[in-house]
Amino acid sequence: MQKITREQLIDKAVALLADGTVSCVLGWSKGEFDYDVTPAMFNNEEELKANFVFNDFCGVNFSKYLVAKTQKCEGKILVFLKPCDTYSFNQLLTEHRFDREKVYAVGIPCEGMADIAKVKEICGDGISSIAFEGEKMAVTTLYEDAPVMLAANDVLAERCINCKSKKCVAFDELMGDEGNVIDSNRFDEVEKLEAMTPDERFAFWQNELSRCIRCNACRDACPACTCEKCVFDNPNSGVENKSPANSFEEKMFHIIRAFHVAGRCTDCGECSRVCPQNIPLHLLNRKFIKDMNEFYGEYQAGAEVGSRAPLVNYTTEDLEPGEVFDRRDTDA
Amino acid sequence: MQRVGVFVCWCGSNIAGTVDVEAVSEALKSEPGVVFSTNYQYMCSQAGQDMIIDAVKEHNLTGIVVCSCSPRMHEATFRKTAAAAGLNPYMVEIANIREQCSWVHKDMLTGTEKAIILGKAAVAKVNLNTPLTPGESPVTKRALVIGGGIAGIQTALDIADAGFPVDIVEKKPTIGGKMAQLDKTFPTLDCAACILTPKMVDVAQNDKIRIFSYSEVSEIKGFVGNFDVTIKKNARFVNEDICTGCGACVDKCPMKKIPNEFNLGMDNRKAIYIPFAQAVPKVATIDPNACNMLKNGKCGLCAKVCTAGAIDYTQKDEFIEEKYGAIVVATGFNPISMDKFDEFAYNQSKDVITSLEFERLTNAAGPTAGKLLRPSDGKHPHTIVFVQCVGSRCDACAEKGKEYCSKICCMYTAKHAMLTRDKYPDTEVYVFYIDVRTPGKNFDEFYRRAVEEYGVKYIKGMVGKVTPEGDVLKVQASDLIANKQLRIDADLVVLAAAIEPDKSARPLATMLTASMDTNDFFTEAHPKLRPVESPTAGVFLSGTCQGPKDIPETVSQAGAASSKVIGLLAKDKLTGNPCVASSNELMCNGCSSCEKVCPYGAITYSDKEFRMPDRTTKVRRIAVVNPAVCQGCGACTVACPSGAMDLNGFANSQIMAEVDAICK
Amino acid sequence: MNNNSYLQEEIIRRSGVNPSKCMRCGKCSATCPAYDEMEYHPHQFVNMVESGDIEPLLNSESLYKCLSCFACIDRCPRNVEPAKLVEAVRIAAVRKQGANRMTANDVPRMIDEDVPPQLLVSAFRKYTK
Amino acid sequence: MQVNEYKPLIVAFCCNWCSYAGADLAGNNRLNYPAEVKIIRVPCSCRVNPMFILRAFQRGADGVIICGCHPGDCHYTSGNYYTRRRMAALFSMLDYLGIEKERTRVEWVSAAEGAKFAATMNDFVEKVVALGENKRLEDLRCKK
Amino acid sequence: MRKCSLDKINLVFAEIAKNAALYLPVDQNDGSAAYKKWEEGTVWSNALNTVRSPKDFFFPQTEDLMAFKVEGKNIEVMDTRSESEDFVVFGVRACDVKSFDILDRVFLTEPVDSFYGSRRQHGIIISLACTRPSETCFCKTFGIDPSEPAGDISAWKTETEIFFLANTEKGEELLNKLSALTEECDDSAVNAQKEKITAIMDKLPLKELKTDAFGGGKTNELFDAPEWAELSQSCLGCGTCTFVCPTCQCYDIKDFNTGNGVIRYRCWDSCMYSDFTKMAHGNNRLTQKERFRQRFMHKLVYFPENNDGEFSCVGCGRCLAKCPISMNIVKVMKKIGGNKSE
Repeated sequence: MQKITREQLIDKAVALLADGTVSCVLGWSKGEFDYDVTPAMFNNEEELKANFVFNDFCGVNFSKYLVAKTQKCEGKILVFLKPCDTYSFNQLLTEHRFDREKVYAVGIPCEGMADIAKVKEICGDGISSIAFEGEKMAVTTLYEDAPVMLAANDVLAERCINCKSKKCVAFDELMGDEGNVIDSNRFDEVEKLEAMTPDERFAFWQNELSRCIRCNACRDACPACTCEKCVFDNPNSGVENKSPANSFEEKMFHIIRAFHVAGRCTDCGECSRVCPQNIPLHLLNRKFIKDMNEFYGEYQAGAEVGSRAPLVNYTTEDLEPGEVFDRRDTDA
Repeated sequence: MQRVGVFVCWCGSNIAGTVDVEAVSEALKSEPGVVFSTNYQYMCSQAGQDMIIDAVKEHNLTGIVVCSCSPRMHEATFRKTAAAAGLNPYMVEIANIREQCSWVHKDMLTGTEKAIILGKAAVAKVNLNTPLTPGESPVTKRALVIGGGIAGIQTALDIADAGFPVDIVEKKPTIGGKMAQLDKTFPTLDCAACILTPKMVDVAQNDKIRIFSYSEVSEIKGFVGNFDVTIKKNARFVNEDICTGCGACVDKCPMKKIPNEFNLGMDNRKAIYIPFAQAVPKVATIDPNACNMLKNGKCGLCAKVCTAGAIDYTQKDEFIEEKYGAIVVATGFNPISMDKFDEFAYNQSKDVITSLEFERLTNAAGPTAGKLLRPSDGKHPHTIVFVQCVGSRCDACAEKGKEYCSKICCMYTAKHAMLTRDKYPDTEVYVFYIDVRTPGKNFDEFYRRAVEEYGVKYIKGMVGKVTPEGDVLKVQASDLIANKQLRIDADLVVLAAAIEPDKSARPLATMLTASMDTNDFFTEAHPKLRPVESPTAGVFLSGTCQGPKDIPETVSQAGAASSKVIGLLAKDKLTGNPCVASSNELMCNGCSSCEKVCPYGAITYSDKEFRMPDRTTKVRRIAVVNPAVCQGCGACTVACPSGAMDLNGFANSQIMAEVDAICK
Repeated sequence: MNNNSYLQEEIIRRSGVNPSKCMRCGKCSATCPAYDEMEYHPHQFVNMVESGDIEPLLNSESLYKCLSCFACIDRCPRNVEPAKLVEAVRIAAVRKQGANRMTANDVPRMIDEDVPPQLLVSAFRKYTK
Repeated sequence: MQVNEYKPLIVAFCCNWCSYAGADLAGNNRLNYPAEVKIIRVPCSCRVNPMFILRAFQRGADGVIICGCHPGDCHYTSGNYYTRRRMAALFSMLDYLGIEKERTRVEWVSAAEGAKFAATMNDFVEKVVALGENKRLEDLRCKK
Repeated sequence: MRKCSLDKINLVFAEIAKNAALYLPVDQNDGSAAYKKWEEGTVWSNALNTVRSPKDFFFPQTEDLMAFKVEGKNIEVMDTRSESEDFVVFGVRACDVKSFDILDRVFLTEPVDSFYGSRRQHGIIISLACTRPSETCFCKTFGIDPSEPAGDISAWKTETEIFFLANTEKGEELLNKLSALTEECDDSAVNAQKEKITAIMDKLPLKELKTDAFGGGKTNELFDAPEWAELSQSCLGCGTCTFVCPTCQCYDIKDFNTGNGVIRYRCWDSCMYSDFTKMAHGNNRLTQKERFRQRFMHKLVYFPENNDGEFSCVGCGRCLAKCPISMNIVKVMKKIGGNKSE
């Protein structure tokens, strides 16, 4: 469960609004249920007290919203950034996507966010309430009398299980302790796929990608996808398509999207979180990250502003494309 | 829709022998856009070209496809033909059905089939061609030379000779560079000052040349033909225009113990100083870190004795902005630091010196007035050990020296050894070498003379260790030929330190967006064919900033660079290659990916106000390509995820159309 | 594969040294404090391993003259690391059947108040299979 | 029998300055290579967008090869270094998706290496023929 | 009414699959359910519903309309129709069954969409009453009773048995074919089941959601409501809600150049997309606010206005579950309609 509380965040926001540091607050607004929070702008204490929430379902990465919101808002925007959001925040700054001066960033610690699908897997559908009680959450459903008590680890989202960093890398102010970059096992699943035969890998991805409905949620939620117009929406690009008409177009879209964000993807995991079909899209991005780490040295997009991503960089000693496979074959 | 004419060339039997040209021209007739298709024996002949011109007029063609030899052969020819017919020259596409078809395939059927496909691809591409006009930009007829050593001096003189104004920016108080510090020059042994100082005087007297000494380049903007440069003139606290260089101030200055940079710290100078007698400009400079007046306002002697009234303690750094058409980099070199080579005891004994220090020790204007005396005790050394390749030719992993050969050390060491034996025949001179490299006119002869006539002891091997013991230097070395370990008691050890580019080169390269190699030498546009040009248009390279060089090489490169500059400045306008990148500002989000991969710095950003669909306005950062700088490689087009960046003449849509046509 | 080239590969693999990086400057031999004791000098080790001439090295007393001071490693401009080659050849020699340079029986003879016990221990480790 | 009949479709992107000239030299020297190889001229290998490669596969190509100047010799000084990184990443990704890695290749061919160009194409075509038709990245609509 | 033991359900599936392709919800690796073609060994899912709606069977995401073959400068038009296969969709929930009424109003009124019409003719729907509605369910708001699903055949499931009732001729015919596997029964078990469902329905959190504020004729009142700005402020503009929606029916017609010709196909479009209904002069819904409003105004105002008061939402709750930022029709109805339930 989160260590930082809703009340602490509201107090912070109210104070910053009061002293004029910021003119509005980008935060989470409570929903119909206890888990469906929506990003929203709050303009005053009243709105904050009424609707602001912070709990284990506040997974949305706010960074991308800043691109549009800073253009619209007159004064400074207060934004609460979880560690993984700060990487996206930096990456967007690297790409000059918004004016840093228009944002007051408060870094907040994150204990990992919950995945409602996992909650439902354990407790069943028909959730009538979720209460946060200390280290546990109490889930009441329409079908059971007693609430089910869940520990955070039982329902942690995949991306949080493999959290790469609890350290806020960008902020004007930090609430709570400064965390550390974590030695995560985030590449394990990629390695598992790499260890398969090409036929198995093909079958795996064919099955996953065939579910794609091209709703574009992955793209539209991705903080790295901030093109004015996506090539896949642009009739003049030659690759535009609106639907996954066949298996080629499914692959085309996801390969090119992963390539376009390669070196810029901070591995925030929003793509997989928002996918209505639960396609593990992060495994594509992580493959690029893992490869580039191995080929060209460790690189974490968004770790610092202004860093040069591997694909817009080179050394004269880089390995040859053919050697990529030689290397792996000799490793095997 | 284009109206495309297809012209299939037989190239005598070169094409027609393996490709059924009639079938090709017939097949391409039905391609979309094609309104005319024919074949002819020699398309490139006058008759062939006339045929194209006539067809353009008769059929109102808007695009031309020539199926012929390689575009590397005749693309230019047919572009001219198109222009003669009143078409834009870039409305021509060539299908290479000779080198890449008829000459490599033996079978008529196969050849014809492939020729048709290549023709279709060319038609598909030309259908998407747009008329292109090369951009023009004016040329500022003034050159900037950065660095006032022999490379910069020679470049400036040659450019000025052609009638163009040149400015030299030199960070030291005088021009002259390293050559001014040398004693004699190999292989002729004439004195460096005797050949250099007249050139320095020429520079000073040339009314086309301005010297900004004690100055640095602080900002460079613009592009070939149109550079805007800011030069920072450091305050020297002496009015250059008034100072006569009489030296009265220097005589009176009480601050005497300032290490003299010109003599590499082997003697001292005053707080106000003129680096050496033949300095250009011959004006005094006050060292603000040493001058009492500047540090605490006490003294002011120099101002009192200066009859010209040139001393100005209130002088401030001055920023000068100037426009240039071309920039020559001549930033030169320095010997590397010996700090990492403990085994040679450089930091332990004054009698272990570098070769450049040796130059000063033997120079008549040096700290010993040309007498070879040990720095430690001023005694004449009887045994001298020269060590070559100190810090040169090192493995990159060793992280001590440089990987490259410094090129000049073999020759100057031979020179030093020879001169020593010549002047002091009682001196034992050992030279430890790994290889003696003497490729140059009269170079090997020179080296052999040192051995054969002057009795210099050349030993194949290396010094492993130098230990100062009392007033001798115990040198432990190997002799690989004799397979022995030697121990020599030396009086003086001279290290041929590797040379490296001046430290100012790296930030300068960044300002120029000129590329450098891992050793910080400037990269040339082409290692063989464009050795004096930087890949960044309008930036030229002279001297050791590009790689180790001796004086004659430096001077010839300076001449070459100047002729390139003259060639550029002689033009009133620059005509570019129209096949350059351009950014669609409606799609660009200003992410800077393209800028990062551009080898020429052709991409800049500007904030532009856009009207949004909901009638609000939004300021957005967008990429702008300078067509005069862009060379059209296309790296940016792939770095751009949105496809906002495209390449004229090789547009995404055109290449995809080719792919589609080929893969039908 | 003949024995020599097998040995050569083995020594190169074990030492992790690439002898072809050597530019024959001789600085290793110039710097070696045990030079005069050695039949084959450090630069010759490099050269001979590179040319596959291993047998003479295996049988040479030079193997036991190297002090492992690593001056050659430190000074080599090409990062060749001759001492590691000497070490690798020495291991190859010592690992042969009955080729232990030192046995436990030798140790008491060597005890001397000027010799630090540590030295004997490391020598024993180094010279014994 | 059918295997012998199978003619793959190969798209070769060649940079104008080295590899296209290398291909020309192969022609000058009458060095044979399969006619299934069709060359597209690009200014530099770094002009090759991954989208072109996927497009070629979509449209029925069985192999795509990119040829550029040797590293260090790029006419534009650094273009092929970017190609090298981009394609290493892309090819590795295609392999990760189970697409046969032999269908894609990057080869450095200088203007003097006509023989290398021909040999490279012969070898590449041979490898692709061994794989057979491209099924994993095909678009059936384009085969109708 | 006929019944059959759940032990024999695979025999029923096998019987149906003899004559037509049978599609039914199947559990997938990721824990969600999707319609899959039944074959021996396929296991019927217990999930409440599938992520994608059964709309896909009648109005697939992409559908070829025709093709042009181009040779040189000649063009030939080719028929690409493929919607003539008989099929049965099993396990359709009451809400999704209702969605076909809504789609029918769009596609089967003149001019009839023959592609959709033909698929409707060839398809048989076997519905299934709900047993465990989710908190996201609000079908009742639109007058749908999850215990009384329509369709060609209605079905109810208890712990051990499944009950069938044919509602149409097509359904009757199919049920007759199953007579060997089923037996006639009364409706007491079903009624008990219905009561259970009704009891749960009364506990659902969204039970109070009302449509009173919406319906035909409300355009002027609601169009400029200030709340649209706030509601749409976080919308990403993705198409998730529209693509999982059983009633969204917008499509785009596109040409695909195959190199040898053109395939003209239609594919789902989303009013959330910036190029939705883009015309020569540009787009008439300029910002995400307008696009967002379009979706809900269409479902709650324009559609009922043109369709006898019928709302084009069935309360299936898919968009509630799948919206990346959890903005949905319920929040819109409460905010705009002002009828906060609590």
